[in-house]
Amino acid sequence: MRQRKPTGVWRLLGVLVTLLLIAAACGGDEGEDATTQAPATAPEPAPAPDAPEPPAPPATESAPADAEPTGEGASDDAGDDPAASDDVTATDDGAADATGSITIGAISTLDGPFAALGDFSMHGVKLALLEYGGELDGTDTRDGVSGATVAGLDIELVIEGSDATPDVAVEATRRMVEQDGADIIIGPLSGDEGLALKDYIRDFPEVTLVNGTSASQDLTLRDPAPNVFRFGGDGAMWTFGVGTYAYEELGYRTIATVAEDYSYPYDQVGAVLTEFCALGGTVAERIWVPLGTQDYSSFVAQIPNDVDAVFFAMGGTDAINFVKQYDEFTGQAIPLVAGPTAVDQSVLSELGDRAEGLISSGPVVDDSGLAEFDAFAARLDEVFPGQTPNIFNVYYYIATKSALQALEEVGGDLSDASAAFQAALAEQSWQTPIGPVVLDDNRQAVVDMYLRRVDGGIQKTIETLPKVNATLGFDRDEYIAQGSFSRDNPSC
Amino acid sequence: MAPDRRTEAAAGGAQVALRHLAGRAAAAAVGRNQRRAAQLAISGLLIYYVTAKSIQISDRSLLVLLNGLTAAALYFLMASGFTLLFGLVRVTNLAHGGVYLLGGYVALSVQRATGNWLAAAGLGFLFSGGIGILLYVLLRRLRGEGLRETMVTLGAAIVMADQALAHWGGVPSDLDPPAFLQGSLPLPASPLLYPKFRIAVIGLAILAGLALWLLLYRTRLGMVIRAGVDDRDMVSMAGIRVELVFCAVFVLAGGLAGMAGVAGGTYLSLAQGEDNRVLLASLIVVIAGGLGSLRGAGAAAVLVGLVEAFAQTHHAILSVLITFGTLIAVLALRPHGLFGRPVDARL
Amino acid sequence: MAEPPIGRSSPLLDVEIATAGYGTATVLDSVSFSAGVESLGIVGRNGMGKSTLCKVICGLHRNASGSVRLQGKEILGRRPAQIGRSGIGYVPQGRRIFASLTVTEHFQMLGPHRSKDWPIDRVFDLFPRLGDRRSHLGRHLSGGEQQMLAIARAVVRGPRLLIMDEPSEGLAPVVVDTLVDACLSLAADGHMGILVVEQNLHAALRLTGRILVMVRGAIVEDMPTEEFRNRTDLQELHLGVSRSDVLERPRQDSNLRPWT
Amino acid sequence: MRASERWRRVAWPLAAACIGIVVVPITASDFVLLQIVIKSLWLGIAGASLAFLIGQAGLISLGQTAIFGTAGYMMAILTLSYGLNIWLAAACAVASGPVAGLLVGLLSSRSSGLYLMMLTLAVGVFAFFFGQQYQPITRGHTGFNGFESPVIGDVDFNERRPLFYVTAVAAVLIVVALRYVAGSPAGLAFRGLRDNRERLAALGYNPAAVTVAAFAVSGVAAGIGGVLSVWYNGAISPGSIDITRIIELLVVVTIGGAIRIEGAFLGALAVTLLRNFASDFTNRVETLVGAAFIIVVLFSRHGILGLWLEARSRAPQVFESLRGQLRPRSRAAAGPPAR
Repeated sequence: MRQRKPTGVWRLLGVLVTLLLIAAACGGDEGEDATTQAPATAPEPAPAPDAPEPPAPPATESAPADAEPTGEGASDDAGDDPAASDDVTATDDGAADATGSITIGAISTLDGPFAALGDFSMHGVKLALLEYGGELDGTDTRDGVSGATVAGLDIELVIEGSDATPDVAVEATRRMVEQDGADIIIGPLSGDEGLALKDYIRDFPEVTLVNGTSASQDLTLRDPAPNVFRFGGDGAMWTFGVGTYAYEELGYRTIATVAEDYSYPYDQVGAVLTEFCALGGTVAERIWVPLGTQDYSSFVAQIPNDVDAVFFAMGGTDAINFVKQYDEFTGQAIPLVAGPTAVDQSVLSELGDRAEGLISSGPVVDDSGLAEFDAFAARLDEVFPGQTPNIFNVYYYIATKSALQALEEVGGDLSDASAAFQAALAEQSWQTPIGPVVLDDNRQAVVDMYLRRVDGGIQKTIETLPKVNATLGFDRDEYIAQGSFSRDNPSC
Repeated sequence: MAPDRRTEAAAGGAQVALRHLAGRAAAAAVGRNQRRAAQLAISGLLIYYVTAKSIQISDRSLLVLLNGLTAAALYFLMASGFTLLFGLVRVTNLAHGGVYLLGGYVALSVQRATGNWLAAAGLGFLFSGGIGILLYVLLRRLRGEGLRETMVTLGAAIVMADQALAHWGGVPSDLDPPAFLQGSLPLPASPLLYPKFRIAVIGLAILAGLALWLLLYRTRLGMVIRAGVDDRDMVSMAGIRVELVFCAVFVLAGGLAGMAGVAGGTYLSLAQGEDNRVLLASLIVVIAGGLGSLRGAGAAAVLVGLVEAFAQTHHAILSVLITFGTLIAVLALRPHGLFGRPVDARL
Repeated sequence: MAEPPIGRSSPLLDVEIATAGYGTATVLDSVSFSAGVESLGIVGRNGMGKSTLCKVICGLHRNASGSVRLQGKEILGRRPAQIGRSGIGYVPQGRRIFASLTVTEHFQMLGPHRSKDWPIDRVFDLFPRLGDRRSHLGRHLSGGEQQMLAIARAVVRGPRLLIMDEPSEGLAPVVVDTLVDACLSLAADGHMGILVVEQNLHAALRLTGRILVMVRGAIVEDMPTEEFRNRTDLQELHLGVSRSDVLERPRQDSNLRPWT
Repeated sequence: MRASERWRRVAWPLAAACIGIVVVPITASDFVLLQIVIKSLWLGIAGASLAFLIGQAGLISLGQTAIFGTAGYMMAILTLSYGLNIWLAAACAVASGPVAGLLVGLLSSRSSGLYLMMLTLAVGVFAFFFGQQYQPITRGHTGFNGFESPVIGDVDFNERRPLFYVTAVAAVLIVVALRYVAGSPAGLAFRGLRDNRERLAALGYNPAAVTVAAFAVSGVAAGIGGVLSVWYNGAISPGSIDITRIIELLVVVTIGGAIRIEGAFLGALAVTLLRNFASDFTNRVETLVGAAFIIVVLFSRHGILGLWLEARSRAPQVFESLRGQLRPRSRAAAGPPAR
């Protein structure tokens, strides 16, 4: 008698599941067009600016565009697209593509521990699109922007989230590239995601990846991909100048470092130590904290009593926990020097008074006085009330805007594997909210960094460090030869 | 001077403990109880190792001990409710971490609105208790089907985490401790301090433990709960509406998790992913201690907390491996945990 | 309400189970019998469905269809707590006393559910052993003590019908005798019916007035115990008890009076 | 008659699978083929190892990601760190699956039920942390990137269709093999473990040995799943075996239904579809996934597969007469007494 009750619900569930399966089948149907038509049209000269390129596996999105020459294909499409009810984006995209549109896919960490940073990133993307006539679809992070145009072409924004793991990032990106037909990808947020996406996107030369905030050096430093661009710094560049400042200005001779145990903090610690040790400083202890640790008390306890300062490199929750606990356990007896994201504006308000006076280096300061920065800050607050500039919204903004500017310059021409567009993108040189940017041969930005101090809850400039490059001013070959930073590299 | 004396005392204590253990291990070996001998030998080595290490940086050993106890306190708050719930209702509540997070977040909202930590803690406790009722209702019709109940709580955990993200966003945040628990106390013979609130958390866990003990061993409800842990069908057959007791335990477990969320949200912080982390820790504690055993939860909380603190201090990089390795070893040697009896944990 | 007279005319328990089982396996198939305020025994080999029958009556096994009425009220499909309150006491197979409660707590935990007729001293008069061990935990009791506790736990609620599943299982003959005596004295005042499932034929023969034989989920024989005692053919057929088994234990005819 | 019935039972699904292998790559788009079909297949293979443990042996293991990860890491380490021949590496990696399964089984051999679940959870989490922290072997948090699948002549397994054929054939083989094991005397012992550990012991089996054997068998499937996941992702990192993946595997098997091995593939497909397309309907994908999961579990004992079986058993007389064995159950469920 217990099994009797839920019959109705069961039936409903059955219907739901069936619908799902039908939806899946339709996805397949839609694909059928792509696979059967793509070979037929591939040899033809590209009829539309955004036509697919022969070497790449045909992207689903291109199917409708391809279909134009053959009436049969077009009618097929007309018949099938409505059926693909499970995938509204793809349908819209297909329709828009016929009249000429460009799809931008934005990926950031919308789930998991870095979800807040994902929100910030998307603010930056949307802000750039708003400058091109777009309007917000809604207030949620996953709500897109519609109506933006560049060179007369509509810009579609597709938003995907990951949870900061490479596998999920690749799948999300694959969805944007192959399902939604994204031409340009903005993102991702974290370092290892960036490396994974570099490998993926290399196989799609016509798609362009403009990095968000992934700060892995090897995104551009070693084995770069021709269609990957970074308009910001990497983890080491963001930390540039701190080691020297600590040695020369602050007079520290021995330091300890506390950092999360993965590649991004390795880069930060590596950059600090490279400078600091070159000047004659020594590192007494390198403490690596496993990711996912919340209670830093036992790690604070390992800091030797006799060091001059402690450099810490962390992000988000970890930074908050560390600073708070360091304060509680030591009363800040030994001064702290911070990594760039540990005192990023995105966590400053949560750090509160404890962050006052912390020295760090980084790309974003609040008092640079640049007109572009003030305009950006004002606009950000206007569109997303209460938001202030931080590394995530600024970088995603710069990435998106650079792409849009390059698109404008080439008139939205993405033919020939986006060759013209990528060339224009590589030539982008403009005054961003955080200073001028130009790209080097690896499509890696050379940008200004700032030595900064937390003062009154904002980052104030100590010194502007102009034109920091990917090798921190060292000889390129030597710098690359010393290998990726790791737990014990550099070995000073 | 002082450290030396403490070192000596510690060494002496360890020696006594070791001699005792060695004796028992030998006795067990003579008595052909090889497993027991192996267990004793392993614990002996562990004690020896820990002592040796704590002498090594002796001005930090008190701190490490306190850290271990603080962690243990948080784990105990989580684990006690979890173990009661499992013991009585046979539900492996994988949403326990979600309750922790939501309890903490509700308290955070209340504190932001009122500025009062105690009010925040109280409401966090009540809210989590309310979630306990919701879970109870959700699981009612699956009673007795352990695996399906577990799966439903897993689904609930996924929903809770996402709802927490939707309502409180991903920005990590923390509660401010009440004024009288702000600041730190100096640690003797060490340049380091110890935050008052952490000590209060240890106190809170001890209080909660005492209250639970009184409830379980000094009231009729407690008798019914214990009887239900042993055999809930027989409690039903005694005419007692065991469902009401179940509901009460759901509320209690939820409330305890919420309290842990408030405490953890104050001395650590609240963020996405915390639910899984805390859930994992409390699962470890509950299982290592033995399902349904309050005493076991207490002992295992202390064990896990201390092992974690020592491992983090002395082998930072491999600390998590040591913690989980210990758990695996405990469970492989004692499949029902330290204090567990072979209860029917069939799913 | 007047006490129903002893006998089968006004059944205390009326069972008509169509089927019961686990998943797709049927364990009980068309079981139907009535019991008055009498002492009724169910015998049969292992796996014939006797324990399942007890559980179905008590509401502990819910995959069953048909009807079970206690004093005319349908109880099949009710929750065990309701069934317990409506007047059934259950002494399960394997005793299942509360391992972590003391003997006294077994009675205290019942609170208002304990019958006023059963002050704790009366329990200890019935089972003096339990009185000696009143502050011991359930898990520290011997098998016989545990069985006494299980019976006492069911009885102190003042049930109309006491269901016992294999009460003599795993106990020494001497202990079994003690238990049987206690049960006989319990039933002596004629207020309580007893339904006992037994493998131990001796205990069953001593304790009951009527015997049902269960084979593969169905009742195949129903006769007074006196009659069954002499039907060694049936005993052999349905229980696999050979004549020598029965004779193994010296007969104490004075004790072998049927319960009436 | 029995033989023919048995044959029919095997033949239909096998024929369906063969048709699927032929038809799917023709009809599905590249994206659907890779991200839905192949993903579901390898996730299903990993799930099948768990479905086998749960459905056949009653062992709810959360340590399958450890086995899966061992094989995956083995694949990556042997080729990327040691430059071993890719086929040799693949063979070693697949072989490491049952070995890892054996180890997990040995650790859990004395546990059962919930304790086993938790012990294996600890093993799974240990594997994750090992991957994350023990850098000399595992390269830490970053893990291995840039894995290239093998190429034989013109057949490049980095391409989607070859990868599909490999994965699909592996999936079919695994289903056949696991069903074969389930039908063999060993399968009887496994079910004995599931239904009644004590009785199994009374029958002269050693439950611990049976547990270890079940884990080793499941390790084969998990190992193959792990290797294929590396071929699919071209990478492996601790993120591939973290706690969310542990949970995902459990969700896959539960949604699909562990009652049969095939349920895992159904569950994998459902989860993959949800993850890929749910964001078109809602901004709160995870809530949707969680809620869908709760609903399936609440209303079906054996996931989607259970719904299907139930629907079939309720279907008109035609089916009723064909599947007589389901009748007692529906009669038992016929409900309250007539009077």
